[in-house]
Amino acid sequence: KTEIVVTDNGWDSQKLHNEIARIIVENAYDGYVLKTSTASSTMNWQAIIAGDVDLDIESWTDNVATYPKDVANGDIVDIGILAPDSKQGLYVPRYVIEGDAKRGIKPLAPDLKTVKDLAKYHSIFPDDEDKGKGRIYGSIPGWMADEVLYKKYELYGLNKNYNYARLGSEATLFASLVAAYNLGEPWVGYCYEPTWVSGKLDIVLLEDEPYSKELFEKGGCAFPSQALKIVSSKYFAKKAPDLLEFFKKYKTGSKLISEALAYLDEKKASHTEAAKWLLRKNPELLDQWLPKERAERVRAVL
Amino acid sequence: MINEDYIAEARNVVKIYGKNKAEAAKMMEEGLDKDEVYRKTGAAVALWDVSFKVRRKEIFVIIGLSGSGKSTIIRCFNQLLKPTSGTILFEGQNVEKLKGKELLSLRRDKVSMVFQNFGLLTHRSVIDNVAYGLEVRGIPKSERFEKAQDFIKMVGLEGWEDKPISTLSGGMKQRVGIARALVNSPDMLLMDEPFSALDPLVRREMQFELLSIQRKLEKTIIFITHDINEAFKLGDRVAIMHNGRIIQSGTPEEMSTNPADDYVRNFIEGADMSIVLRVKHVMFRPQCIVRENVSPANAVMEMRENQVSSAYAVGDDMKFMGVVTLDDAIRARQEKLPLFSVLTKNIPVTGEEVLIKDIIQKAADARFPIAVVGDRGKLKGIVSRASVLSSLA
Amino acid sequence: MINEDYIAEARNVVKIYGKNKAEAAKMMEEGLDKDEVYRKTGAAVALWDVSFKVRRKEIFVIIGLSGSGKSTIIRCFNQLLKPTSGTILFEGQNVEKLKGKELLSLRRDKVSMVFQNFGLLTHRSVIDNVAYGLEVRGIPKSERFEKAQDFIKMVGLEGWEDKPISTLSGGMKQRVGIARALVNSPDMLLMDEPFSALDPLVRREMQFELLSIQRKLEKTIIFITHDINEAFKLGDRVAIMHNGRIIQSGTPEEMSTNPADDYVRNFIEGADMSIVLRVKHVMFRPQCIVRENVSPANAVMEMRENQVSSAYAVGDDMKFMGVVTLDDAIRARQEKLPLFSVLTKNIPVTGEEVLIKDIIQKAADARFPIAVVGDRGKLKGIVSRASVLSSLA
Amino acid sequence: MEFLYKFPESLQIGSGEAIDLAVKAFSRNNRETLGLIKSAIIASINSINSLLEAIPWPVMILVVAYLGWRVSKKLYVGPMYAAMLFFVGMCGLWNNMLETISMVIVAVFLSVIMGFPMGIIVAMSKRTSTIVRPVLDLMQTMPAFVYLVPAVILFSPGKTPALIATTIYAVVPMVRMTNLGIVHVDKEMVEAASSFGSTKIQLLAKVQIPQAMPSIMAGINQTIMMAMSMVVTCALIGANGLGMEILLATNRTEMGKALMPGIAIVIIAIILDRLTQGMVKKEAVSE
Amino acid sequence: MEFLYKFPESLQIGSGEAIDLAVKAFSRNNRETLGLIKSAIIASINSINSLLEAIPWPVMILVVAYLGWRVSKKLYVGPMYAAMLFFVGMCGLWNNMLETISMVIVAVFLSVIMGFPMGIIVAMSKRTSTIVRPVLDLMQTMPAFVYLVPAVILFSPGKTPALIATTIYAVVPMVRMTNLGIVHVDKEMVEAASSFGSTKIQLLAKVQIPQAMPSIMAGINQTIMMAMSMVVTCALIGANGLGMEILLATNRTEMGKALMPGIAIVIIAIILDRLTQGMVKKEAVSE
Ligand SMILES: Nc1ncnc2c1ncn2[C@@H]1O[C@H](COP(=O)(O)OP(=O)(O)OP(=O)(O)O)[C@@H](O)[C@H]1O
Ligand SMILES: Nc1ncnc2c1ncn2[C@@H]1O[C@H](COP(=O)(O)OP(=O)(O)OP(=O)(O)O)[C@@H](O)[C@H]1O
Ligand SMILES: [Mg+2]
Ligand SMILES: [Mg+2]
Repeated sequence: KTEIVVTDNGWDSQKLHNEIARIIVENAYDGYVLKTSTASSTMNWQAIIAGDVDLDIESWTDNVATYPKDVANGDIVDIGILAPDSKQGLYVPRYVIEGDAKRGIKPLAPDLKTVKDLAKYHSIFPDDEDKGKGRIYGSIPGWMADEVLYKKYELYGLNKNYNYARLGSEATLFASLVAAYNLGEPWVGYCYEPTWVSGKLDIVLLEDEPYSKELFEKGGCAFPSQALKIVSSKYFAKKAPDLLEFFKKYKTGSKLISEALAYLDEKKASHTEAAKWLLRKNPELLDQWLPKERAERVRAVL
Repeated sequence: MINEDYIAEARNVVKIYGKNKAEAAKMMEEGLDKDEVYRKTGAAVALWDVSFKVRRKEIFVIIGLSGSGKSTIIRCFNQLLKPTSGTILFEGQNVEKLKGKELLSLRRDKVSMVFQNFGLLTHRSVIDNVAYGLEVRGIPKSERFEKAQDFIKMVGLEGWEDKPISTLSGGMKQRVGIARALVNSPDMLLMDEPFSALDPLVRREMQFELLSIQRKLEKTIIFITHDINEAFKLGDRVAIMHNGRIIQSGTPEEMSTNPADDYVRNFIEGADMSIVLRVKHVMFRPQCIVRENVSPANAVMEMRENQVSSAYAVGDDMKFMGVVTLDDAIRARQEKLPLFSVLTKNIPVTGEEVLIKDIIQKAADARFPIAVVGDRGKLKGIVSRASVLSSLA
Repeated sequence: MINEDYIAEARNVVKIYGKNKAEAAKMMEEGLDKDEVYRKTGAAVALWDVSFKVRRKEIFVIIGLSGSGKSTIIRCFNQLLKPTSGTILFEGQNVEKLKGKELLSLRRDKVSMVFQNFGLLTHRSVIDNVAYGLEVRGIPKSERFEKAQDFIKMVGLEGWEDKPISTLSGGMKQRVGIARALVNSPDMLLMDEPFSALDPLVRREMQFELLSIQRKLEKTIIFITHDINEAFKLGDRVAIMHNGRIIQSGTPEEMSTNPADDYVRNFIEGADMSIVLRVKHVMFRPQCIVRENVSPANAVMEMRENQVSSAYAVGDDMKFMGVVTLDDAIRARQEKLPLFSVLTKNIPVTGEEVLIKDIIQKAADARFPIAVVGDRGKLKGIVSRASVLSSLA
Repeated sequence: MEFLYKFPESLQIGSGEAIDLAVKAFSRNNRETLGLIKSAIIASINSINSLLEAIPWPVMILVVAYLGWRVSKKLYVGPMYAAMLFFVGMCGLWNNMLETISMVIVAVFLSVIMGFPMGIIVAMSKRTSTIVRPVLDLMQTMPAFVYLVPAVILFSPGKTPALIATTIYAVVPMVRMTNLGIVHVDKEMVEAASSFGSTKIQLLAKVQIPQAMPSIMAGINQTIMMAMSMVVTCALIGANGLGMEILLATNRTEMGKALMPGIAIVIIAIILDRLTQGMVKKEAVSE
Repeated sequence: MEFLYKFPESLQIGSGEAIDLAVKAFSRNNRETLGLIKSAIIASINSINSLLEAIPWPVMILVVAYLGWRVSKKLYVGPMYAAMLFFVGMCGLWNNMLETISMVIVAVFLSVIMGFPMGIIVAMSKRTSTIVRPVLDLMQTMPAFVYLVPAVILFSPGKTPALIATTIYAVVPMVRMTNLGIVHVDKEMVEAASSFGSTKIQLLAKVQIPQAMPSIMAGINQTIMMAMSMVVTCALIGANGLGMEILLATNRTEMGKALMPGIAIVIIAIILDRLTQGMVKKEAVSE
């Protein structure tokens, strides 16, 4: 059987997407098995370029600095758009704005709506390591989002009263959010949806100027609603032309995934179970992605 | 007239290493041998029922072969080792009962030790080693260095004060250990083979120094050696240990006149070999022998070739005739005299079976090595003064 | 008759440690002292212009104090050290020129060494140490163990074959080193203070063994010691080293009769102290003295308290009268005789200034220690046989 | 027979959520204490950092070169160290280097002042040592990732959890080597010193510690190496400096750019190591 | 005066893109060689893994318990090891553990067979040692992150680059300790052995190596510890096993869940260490 290797960069939504894909690839088609390559996103990206890994089903291409170059060189092939509507930007826990009566937290910044508003509130996001200034948690060093955010931080004059704190990994970035949430303390920093954090914690995306291409480069506007892409190595099309057709049509959405992730978290279910649950709950998806007869083969195993 | 003032005492001291101590002790009581006990229980009996008293101001020597327990018993006196049973008394006090400060004060002021393997602090200079005992007593640097200096001088290490220990030869290290113990001016000195690494010249000097210090400052000394000569030379009283027991103790005189058993006798022989060795054991072939009837020129050549200055002359059948010196042979050659006319004839002779003790005087007096002759005056060999005397060591 | 067959030779050997070797050599040539050279250049001259020849089948002994260069010269013979200049010949071949296999074969078959500090392989058992030389020659296990076994027996370590080295006492370790060198049955043995850690009993035995092996198997031996007695006892010829030079060499006889200089004389004194020591140096106070006119009962009590079996009797003014034994005193008490009637009177006496050599015979013959008397027969002390003999060591 | 090759699921235990809750609760209940610790650590690192930043770079290079020469007594060492530091500057990493150094200095300092007495205590009793040895194994092999999250939850991201993680890792060789050194001090020497009436403290100060010095120095060397090897991990929880530069470059797969801070880390490690080794050696001799 | 406090930008050098290009070119030009290396490494790890998986878990627990008892001669050790392994199974980490162990075994094996002769060579000549020492410092402090990307580019993610990174890190203590051990063999002993005509090889095999055994064993211990401490880093480049479990849990800030594989790693480290130490000790004695 032909092995199809997909990336597993460690986050839940991608795992879920991989499992959905596995159910389909292994049941609707003959002669394929799906394997995952578990590693950090950077490492997997290199592996796709080298041809050792075939696909990244949920690729946050906007965060890959070399993405445009790699596509231009032909090292990476865009196959399709998995979800058009994922969001990223600066988030705060909802209780910072609205308070939380149950936990006895008073609203600290009731008027905080936009990124620009942050300038006024630096004292409620204090940086322990530099008294008197506030702290904004940036994105992951090396991601595009981080470069843009940092420009924004300078452009909006936040650098006067804030320090821009970078954490080296998502794990620690999320841990800092969880830590603050646990204490009911204010926190402002980068996050994205869909992810298990946004599913689990009640956080609010701060508004910004509407997206425009020129402004965005300088950090002057909101992140576009990002498209999560499916990308492949340059060898994939030859290796599995029939699968290519499926992956071109494979599409989910932020809402769908968030639901499934919530199910995953509440039921302590495995990703496979969550994938099956999602396909059962939304039977129309299979028809959108697959020819009828193949879709039936999948339904048979759900 | 009799000095019955005891400063220290060991009372039925037993020291057993390993497990099964109780069992081992029982077997020993039943009269089993130490080695047997070891084989059966795995416990090593280092000391068994050792008792002795040390008089104030005496040198008490403990001798015995390697492994007989000498180091073990001496270590009990300053509590470096705790006896398995039995008591050690110092000034009437049970040393084992001393606690904290009392023990520190015993070690700081009353008892100092010289270690068999030196036990020097290799990271310190000579003077810092010697002054160590004073340092732990909190004596200020200038004062302790001054005192240490005196004793460094005494052991002949002047000029080496600031040298690191690693640059010293074995003998020098041992002397540092001696100075370190003396500088504390303790009431009692424990010396574990303190002179073993010294060459004979220095050793004699150190023995002399020790004796004069002891007489002058009236110290009590427990002294360990495996050299019976040293024991008899230094000891007011001597105890012989064997397999963890004391076999006999007494003055050197008593010991040599009334050895308690064969083991002791054998040991003492070491000091007095002249009564067991015979001439045949120490004689050797003369370097150069000439026939009485060769020409003097011939004799001269022979001696020159052998690089000796005298030759033993023999007649027919190797009959010993006398000694000819190089000078005499040369004279004979010049004056054309026959060789036999210049022979020195009054050479003492002896027989192969004669006891060494009976020729000591002869050998000591003789100008030439004594000739050893067999029946019909046949030259068997010669015995030099050196070989006689060295056989006694 | 004269054996002129040389097996090994040192020719003008110089060994300098440290930098500035050339400079140091120049200074030495100018006649400066070794210590001075060290102070000026920092180079330590361990050997300077050492030349000697070793005859086949002789025991050639090198003596000298610590640091005189003995170990350094002996190490040149098997190329453990390379001389700074000069040549070492073995069987007429320049040892330094030997390469690879030739050097291995020299070390494996021709020359074996006993090390001053034993140099045993602590991770191996006794027999594996002894068999090491055979092992590196590729001799199969059973054969080499058999041979090793013989020599282990010879040095008296039977039963210890499988013990680890760490459980041996110093003397036993040394004997392992000796067995290891002998098992190779080399033509020449280099022995660096091989007997220094042995106690006197074992030492005498080992000396005897060495002599008999040497005579039987006709080995050549270079033997280092700092004990002049041992040197004279074992050596066919002896060389004395001092400060890296050979001061004198010759037969023991020549050496003791014609010492080259004061240093040698001083060294040899070590073997023959009887000509320098006087009675006052070795005498001691008698353990028990009784007045001639006390009652026998009193004398008995005195002796019992001192735990001795004889007492020295004195008259007025401490005039020496004789010796009374315990038995005689008891007899006198029973028979109600006065004490003086049971005195043993033919006790040899001597004076304080008398040379030891003149009383050796007396002391060796005497039943009781000799009495030392001053003017008007005053008892000054006593001299026991043991103390006389031990003073000679 | 399947069950022989798969550990039965029925025997498996839960996911340890209790621990998560406990950590979180602990963090809520001890905010002030944790805050105090945090500010102390941050203050110390920052003060060293400001100190280092107050030194003009040419002065720092000269000082290091001088110390290198003093300590090694070799002429080429001074210029070599200067060149190495200059290279770090040329890579544009001077200030990152200062940040990393201040962090490492505090971690090494803490490791030494905690590890040294711990090593001594462990050496004093065999029982302590049987307990402590597996704990050291744990500290050395428990992946930093496991306690990074709790550290972040307790101390929030930044230098504090970074320092704690580094110290946990770097203290181990100090304890091990101090222990080893003291345990192996010649028994004869200890005995001799005792026989002259040394108290336990005197024995330690005058005999055991001086004798254990080579081993203790090897401990300091390994402590520095371990602290340096944690620099990137620290960057993961928000400690700036060279580690962050490496993460930045790595996430962009810029190998050449990652190599430069990597080399800077090696340079710092080597210089720090050689200087401390030299100074300790000197002190040990002069004492 | 600003320029005194900021390293001048004019002196700074480029970003080292040349290196990136070189690595990529190398990777393209040597695909086959690299592929061979890769398959060899993967085959060896996998074969050990299948071997381990072929052992029923109760058997493995019993074997380890037996070995533990044999090696330590203490009765409680066997049940203790069994309980520890059982705990790993109870955490649901049995197969992850096997994967990690096969990886670590290969890494430790490679480290030992490379580090041991390297340590010997370094000990033989002083000049080699002055060159090798900074290289070892480099291998120990150069953050794995720096060479992870090149390793992935050359070998693609998975066990191969993980093994290489682990080996680079773990080989260092083996070299250091072997060197240390051999250098410190008693000079007298070496001299004595030479005097009986030992060849260099005989000297090594019969004297120096046996004498250096305690130090070599400490090297093996540290090699195991270092290899275990790289497990999580390896997971970053795609080596499955316990490290991956930690990453997964950490990414979701599940501390309790991360702790379990963390403990499993410690358990493996301790058991591996104690067993190898015991076996080496025995062999050294029996030899
Ligand atoms: N720690 C120990 N464990 C077991 N046995 C010991 C220990 N220390 C000493 N022994 C044993 O005790 C006995 C006496 O040893 P000790 O050191 O007192 O001998 P020694 O008379 O001083 O010998 P030497 O002349 O060699 O110094 C020896 O048989 C030795 O094997
Ligand atoms: N490696 C070395 N470096 C410098 N000097 C040395 C070295 N080895 C020996 N020496 C010096 O060479 C001289 C001779 O040493 P050697 O070991 O030959 O003396 P020795 O006669 O054997 O003394 P001992 O009786 O103590 O064994 C000594 O002064 C010593 O200090
Ligand atoms: Mg002893
Ligand atoms: Mg010597």
